[in-house]
Amino acid sequence: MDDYSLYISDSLNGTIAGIRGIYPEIGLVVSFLLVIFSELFFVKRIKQLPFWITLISLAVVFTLTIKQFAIGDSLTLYSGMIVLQPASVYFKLLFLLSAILFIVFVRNNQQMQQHKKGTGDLYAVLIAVLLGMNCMAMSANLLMVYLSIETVSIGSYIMVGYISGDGKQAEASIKYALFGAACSAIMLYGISLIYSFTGTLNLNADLLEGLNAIPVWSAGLAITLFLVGLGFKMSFVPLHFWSPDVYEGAPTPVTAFLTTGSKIAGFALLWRVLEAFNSSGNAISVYDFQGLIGIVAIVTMLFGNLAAIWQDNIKRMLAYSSIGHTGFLMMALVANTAGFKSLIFYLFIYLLTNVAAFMLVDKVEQESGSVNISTYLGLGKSMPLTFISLLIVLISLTGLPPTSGFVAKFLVFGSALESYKSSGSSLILWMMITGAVTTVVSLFYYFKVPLYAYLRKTESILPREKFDVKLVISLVLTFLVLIFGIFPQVITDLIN
Amino acid sequence: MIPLSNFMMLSAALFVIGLYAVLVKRNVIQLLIGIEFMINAALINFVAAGKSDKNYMGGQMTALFTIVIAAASVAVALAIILNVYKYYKSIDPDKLNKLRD
Amino acid sequence: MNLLSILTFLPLIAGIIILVAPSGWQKQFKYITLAVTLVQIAISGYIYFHFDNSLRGVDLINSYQFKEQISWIRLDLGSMGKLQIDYFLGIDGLSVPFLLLTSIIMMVATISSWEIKTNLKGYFALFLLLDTAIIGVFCALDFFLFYIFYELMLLPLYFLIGMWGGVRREYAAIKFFLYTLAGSVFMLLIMVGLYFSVTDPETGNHTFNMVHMMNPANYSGDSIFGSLAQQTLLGIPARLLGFIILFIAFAIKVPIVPLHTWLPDAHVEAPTPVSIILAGILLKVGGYGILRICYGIFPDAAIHTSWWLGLIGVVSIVYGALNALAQKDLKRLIAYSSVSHMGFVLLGTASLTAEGAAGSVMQMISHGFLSAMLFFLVGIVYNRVHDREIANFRGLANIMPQYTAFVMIAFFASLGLPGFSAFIAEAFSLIGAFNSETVNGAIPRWMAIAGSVGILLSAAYFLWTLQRMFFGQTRLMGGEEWRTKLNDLTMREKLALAPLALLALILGVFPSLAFDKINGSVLELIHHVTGK
Amino acid sequence: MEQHDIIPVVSLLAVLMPLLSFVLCMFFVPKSISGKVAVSSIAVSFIASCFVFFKIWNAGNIHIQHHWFTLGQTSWDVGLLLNNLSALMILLVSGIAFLVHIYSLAYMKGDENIDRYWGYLSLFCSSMLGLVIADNLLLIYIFWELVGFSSYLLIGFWRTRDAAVQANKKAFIMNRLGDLGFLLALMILYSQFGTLDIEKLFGDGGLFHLSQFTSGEWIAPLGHISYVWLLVCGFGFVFGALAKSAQFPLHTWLPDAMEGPTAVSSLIHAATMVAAGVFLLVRVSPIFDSTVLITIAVIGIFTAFMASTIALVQNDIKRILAYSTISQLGFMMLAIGIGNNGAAIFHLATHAFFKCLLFLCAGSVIHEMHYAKNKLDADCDHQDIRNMGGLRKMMPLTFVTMVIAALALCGIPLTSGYLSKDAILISSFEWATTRSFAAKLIPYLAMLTSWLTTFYIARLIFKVFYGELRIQGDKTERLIHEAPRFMLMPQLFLAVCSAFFLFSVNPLSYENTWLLKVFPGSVALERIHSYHTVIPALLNLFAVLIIYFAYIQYARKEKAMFRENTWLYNFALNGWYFDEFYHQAIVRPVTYVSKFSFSIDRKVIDGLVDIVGKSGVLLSSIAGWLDRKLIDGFVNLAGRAAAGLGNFFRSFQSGRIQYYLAVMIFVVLTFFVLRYFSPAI
Repeated sequence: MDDYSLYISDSLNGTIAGIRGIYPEIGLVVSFLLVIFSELFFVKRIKQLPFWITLISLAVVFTLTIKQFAIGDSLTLYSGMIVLQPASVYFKLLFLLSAILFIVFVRNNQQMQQHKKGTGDLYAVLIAVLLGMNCMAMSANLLMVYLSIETVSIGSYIMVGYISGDGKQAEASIKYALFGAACSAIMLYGISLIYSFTGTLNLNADLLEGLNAIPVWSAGLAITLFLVGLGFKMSFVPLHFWSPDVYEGAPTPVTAFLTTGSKIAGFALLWRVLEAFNSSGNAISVYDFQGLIGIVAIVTMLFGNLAAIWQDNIKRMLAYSSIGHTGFLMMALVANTAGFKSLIFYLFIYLLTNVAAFMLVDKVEQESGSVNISTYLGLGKSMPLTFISLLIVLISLTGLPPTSGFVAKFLVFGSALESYKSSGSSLILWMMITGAVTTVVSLFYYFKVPLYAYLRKTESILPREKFDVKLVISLVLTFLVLIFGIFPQVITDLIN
Repeated sequence: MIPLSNFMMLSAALFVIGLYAVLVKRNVIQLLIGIEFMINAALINFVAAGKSDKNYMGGQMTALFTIVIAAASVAVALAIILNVYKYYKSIDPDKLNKLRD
Repeated sequence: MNLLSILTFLPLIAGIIILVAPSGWQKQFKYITLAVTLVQIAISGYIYFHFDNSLRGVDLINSYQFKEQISWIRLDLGSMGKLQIDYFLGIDGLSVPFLLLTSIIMMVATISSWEIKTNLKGYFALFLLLDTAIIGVFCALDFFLFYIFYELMLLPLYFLIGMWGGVRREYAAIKFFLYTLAGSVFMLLIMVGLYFSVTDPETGNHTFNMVHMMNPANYSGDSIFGSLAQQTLLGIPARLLGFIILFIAFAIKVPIVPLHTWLPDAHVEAPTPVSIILAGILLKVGGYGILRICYGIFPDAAIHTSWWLGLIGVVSIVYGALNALAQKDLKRLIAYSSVSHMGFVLLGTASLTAEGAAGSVMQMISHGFLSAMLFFLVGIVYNRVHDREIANFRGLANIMPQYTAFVMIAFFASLGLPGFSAFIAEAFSLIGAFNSETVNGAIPRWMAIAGSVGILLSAAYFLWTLQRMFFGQTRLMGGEEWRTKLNDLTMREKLALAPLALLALILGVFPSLAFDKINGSVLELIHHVTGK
Repeated sequence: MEQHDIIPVVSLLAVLMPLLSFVLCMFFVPKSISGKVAVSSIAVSFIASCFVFFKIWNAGNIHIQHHWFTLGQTSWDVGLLLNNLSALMILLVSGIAFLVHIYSLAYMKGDENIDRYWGYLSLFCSSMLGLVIADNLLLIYIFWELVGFSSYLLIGFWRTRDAAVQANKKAFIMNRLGDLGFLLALMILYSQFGTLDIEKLFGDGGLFHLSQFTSGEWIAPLGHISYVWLLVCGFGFVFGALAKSAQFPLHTWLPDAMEGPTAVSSLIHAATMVAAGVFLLVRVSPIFDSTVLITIAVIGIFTAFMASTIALVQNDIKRILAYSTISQLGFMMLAIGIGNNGAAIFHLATHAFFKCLLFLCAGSVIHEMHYAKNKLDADCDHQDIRNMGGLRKMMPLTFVTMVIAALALCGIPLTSGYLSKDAILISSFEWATTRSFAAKLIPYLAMLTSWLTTFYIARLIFKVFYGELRIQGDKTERLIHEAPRFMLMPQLFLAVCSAFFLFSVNPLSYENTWLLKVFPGSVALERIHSYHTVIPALLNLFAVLIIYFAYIQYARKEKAMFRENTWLYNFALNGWYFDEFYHQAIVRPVTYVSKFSFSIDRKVIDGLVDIVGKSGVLLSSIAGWLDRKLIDGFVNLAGRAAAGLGNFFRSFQSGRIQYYLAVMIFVVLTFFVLRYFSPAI
């Protein structure tokens, strides 16, 4: 037994030393407890207390995360379980931003506020999911990867099924849960295979040697199965089936959070895995990640944009469009180091645009009760502000110049071209061409909204537009989307 | 002593059985059971491989965590199934297709 | 504050004022827009007459005039170096005539917008946004800025055609948008490729400055579009592929034959003022783009492909004219005649001779005035009786004599009657095309001969229409009711038509007014492309 | 201002006065005094051209230029070139125009849009005068088309008449076709010499003479191209001239152009505009080589012969004169073809006078017949000679002047026609002596044509002025009376001009006419004395016989020698079916091709684009119904185009969770197998 005593003291010292690196996570845990506590005892007296506590705690965590920039280059903690890099700090900031926007959205969402169970629990679950995402951004160990993915997934199953107002939400949550569970089971099996082949769980050099030693197809099988779990979070092509149904069924604020928060988490994890593999020796010999991502990106872009043409339900259309954007983003991943800045910029703009889009869609649904694009007849005139900002957001999603969407796409194209110059593989060329073609196709279904709202008239009386907080927030977001299009350096100087 | 590959064969067989159950069963709960089979297959692998990895006990630790998480996900899944039954009055996955293209 | 910036952003400010103004002011919007266009005419007139003809522009950066260069975006992209985008405006011989043309056509379009009755606030705001975008396209010398204005043109046009257009307006609007966007998205790829290949001599980091892109010294050795690297993309030499893609993007706007099918639909469905702008200026953006960007940045590829460009030009002329001959709807006939007349532009440009290129620029200016006049005339009849079928009218001359006089001026001017600007333009485009085989062997002689057939065909369809619609005994499809409605020109309409007719005449009799401004730049462009 | 500078200013005045009157008549001057404005302006320009003529004739050329615009390196100038040819033409054109203006005062009195008539007429005069004195070929081309445009306006003056509107469109398009040839020739010259200035090109020591023609190559200062292009350039000018002077392939527009007022026909389609073609050929004559000259001669004589056969059987008085003009122009072309430019210009001048006179007399006759028809309100065509007859007694003066003109046309001695026609015939005989047998045919054909001319003009005179008035209705009281004073004066003046003394002292030999001495022939013809006496004698002898024969035939009405409905008669009546041939051969196929190309445009290209771009707008409703059908199928066939592809992707979303998992695993496994076990990737 005594041979273990050597380790205990070391690992104890390691844990104590590691605390210094995970202040934001600790903050999240404390706020998680606070929210549950306030939900149980104080909600009778002050109805919105959980909301305010969550908001304040998120603000505190935000400042703690910004402090983390000071740690300089990467810092491995807890004997290789997690590693803290500036890249993961950026991702953490994006998660926090999407969480804050989610809370504000929930606060102004009629469906959520009228729910008899109240929204206190939702905030608690959100904080748990946020914690999981932070771990995803920092994980360096396969166990840590599995743990963080599972926390985020289980949390989001609950969020999707939170209201279960009608059959749709229940169906969405069951589909999400089953698909998610199956995928994580496959991923777990993949990890177990890797573990049994290499004997180690840490994403480092000796894992790679282990994989080199075994026959190439078995390493390939293990890694492919492992990537299935990852794909579920990012919902690229083979793993995308759940997203249209879940996004349509889930309550709009949750859909907004899923399309932005959990997708960015997926990218953060993929970035982490790629970075780990590439930095410790060349991973090409083991598994051709570039080729895989390239092909998957092309297919995802094509699928997302082409399928979206037929959609009449606005949320389903936005779901397909987010699949399309995933494909486009993977083009930035292919350019590995060069692409990081364009990846973060694109994610940030994608976050703002998507949340604004969902908020506006929710406002239209709330006031005119129409969810399908074909029922948007003539709303352009009766709800001018909403539809002008929705138009600008859609233009940004298409990627037309005055908006920041164009600058984002431009930077991704730039990084892809840069990687083409260094690697010269024609796959990247085909990716860029698909990117261009799908942008044109995307114009068509994004412009169905102004087509119905402005170009078509209707005789029925139309609702007046109510000026409320949600409209203000979406206007601010739209303004930001426009301003970052004209002065993008405000953001890019922050990322380095 | 029994070589590691035998264990891997066993876990692979268990994994495939679980996968079969997931794909074919007409009952959501049986589907969950299938998923549990797949997770257990992974557990076998972990524990079997963990024997050789002396110092970090990686395998055992992962197995413990996985059991806990599997329990959590099943709990959530069952709660959701309960909710689905309230509306669809059936738990046949093929019936749950209101949300489609 | 530089004149060009005022000229560009004045309409935008006015547009914002209109948006903010209470929607009760329906009548004032018209007058605000008219005032803006008049101010624009004053400014562009001032610029036109203070333009120094000796300065050549094109690829010599310091010989551009009214320049304004402010650093706009400085992104630090880590390993990819610093992204440098400047707000760089400037004009030379190629773009100065278009400024004046745009302001005049905008004024005429405003006058013709008196007929728009619904949702005036939205209409005039979009109208002014379009105005800003067009002026911006002609002044921008930074490729990124050019691209932003180029795309900004599409949005207002989509809504102008879509909301105020004819029966199939949605189909026409989305078709127009998809066509142009398809071309411009691939242009974006080339722009990115060019950006990474060119370094700014002063600051050393990558740049979008078009004029730097024109001189091969700025291309770094291993760059994609570097002339000495001879890189190939998908098997085709990179520079040639770049030229082809940029050419296709602008050819859609010109339009050339295979890519022209959006023009008749867009014109037929667009309201009169929009189709005036569409025909008067938008087609010229394509021609200007080919001259400034395709020929400026890829001169070597331009020489290789000049044979094909000439062929496309000839095909456009003949095919457009034949189609015009077969039309039953007057507006569609004029749309196809625009395709045919723009074929001359392409033929003249492909000839790479001084006469050819100057002829093509002159053709763009003269076609600008004449097609605006033609569409305005069609609009007059359409607003009165809501019908454009040629067969439904006969002997209009007897009931609308003044209208017939203007129609005859417009028809004879566009078919190239000497004394009007179209004759000078078409004659010199053809002379340049014919001459090019001796000068630089760019395009063979038979193309000039085939092109001249276009003049004959245009005479045929214009006169046939004149004879069917205007002469002979008066027999109208709508009978008496139409006869009462078809009253002669009002003062407003005459006010819009007279300047256009006068300008076509003045340019025809004194072409030096335009040629003096164009000559310097055209010679420099020819020298830049062919080295002669 | 010293002597030398006044002349160009005066000639410029001559050109610009009608232009001023065009502007005044069209826009500013009221209808009533527009006539006076037009006549006074043409009067001023006539006086000016007389002054210029007497100053320039045989006294050296004047050539002044002014900078018009610079294009690229070449600077284009606009200027005046006054040499013998232009002096003569400017005098001829303004003289005849002046007479026709006076004539029109009476002829067009009472027409409701008379101001437009005067405007168009003045525009025509100014552009014709401009054409004559322009100094570079581009300027000539500009005035050339303006002349065509004003003839378009004048032919279609009565625009309510459908025939007139068809005719002017046809005239303009045919002229435009000719202009293509002209433009092509310009292009060739410009690409070879870099300038279009006549003086620089063809003047003595001009650029054209520097070019050598060795081994099929045409080496010129700017470039060298194959010799063929010299022929093409020559034929280009010829093609332009053929269209304008209504020669063989492009002549069908002239008879239709008779729809315009007779005054217009007399000025434009008899004297001036149609002569422009001949003028151009003479202006650029150095460029023609032997093959081009031969073609001009052949076309000329063939047109002459064809037109005269058609004129034989026409019944409309104006159409007879139209075909006669075509025939006489054929003679001029023949003169140019055989190299005797002088004879061509001489015949042009004389023809201008007597043909204009013929038209004016015809105009008076029609004017009176029209007046009579209205009084009797008979519905017969007042231009058809079969309805006329016996006007000798009622319109004596017109009769006399018309007879003089007819004599001049036949070439009877003592008339100017005799001199110019003989000049052409004799020099054609002299030309033919050295040529091959086929070439010898031409002079004999020319002789035959002149006899045919004599016959049809005699037929016209006897049918119109002899026998009784054949108009329906009671012819008791005096219907027709002499033409008004304003119409008679020009007729008398022109009759005087048709006599011989205006051109040469000796009425019988053409050699010493003052006009011929100035124009050197391009091909030196040595003089064969015998021809000079035998041919005129032979010619006139037969001419008199034919006149007598016609007299018996038509004046005395014995027996109709020609049966009316023979095949040959109908063939000639319909103008050798050229009109129908052109309509079938050119007009219908062009409209067919254009309809075909439009259908391509709509079906193929648009269709193709739509299929590619068809992402939902048009197909959405149909595809929506199909889509619901497919949703339950497990395996969906590969979609159609982009819309179809979207459909295909979308149909995977069947909503069933197990189906999702199955497809997902299927895709992952296939990817894995393909990746590792197939040689493909």
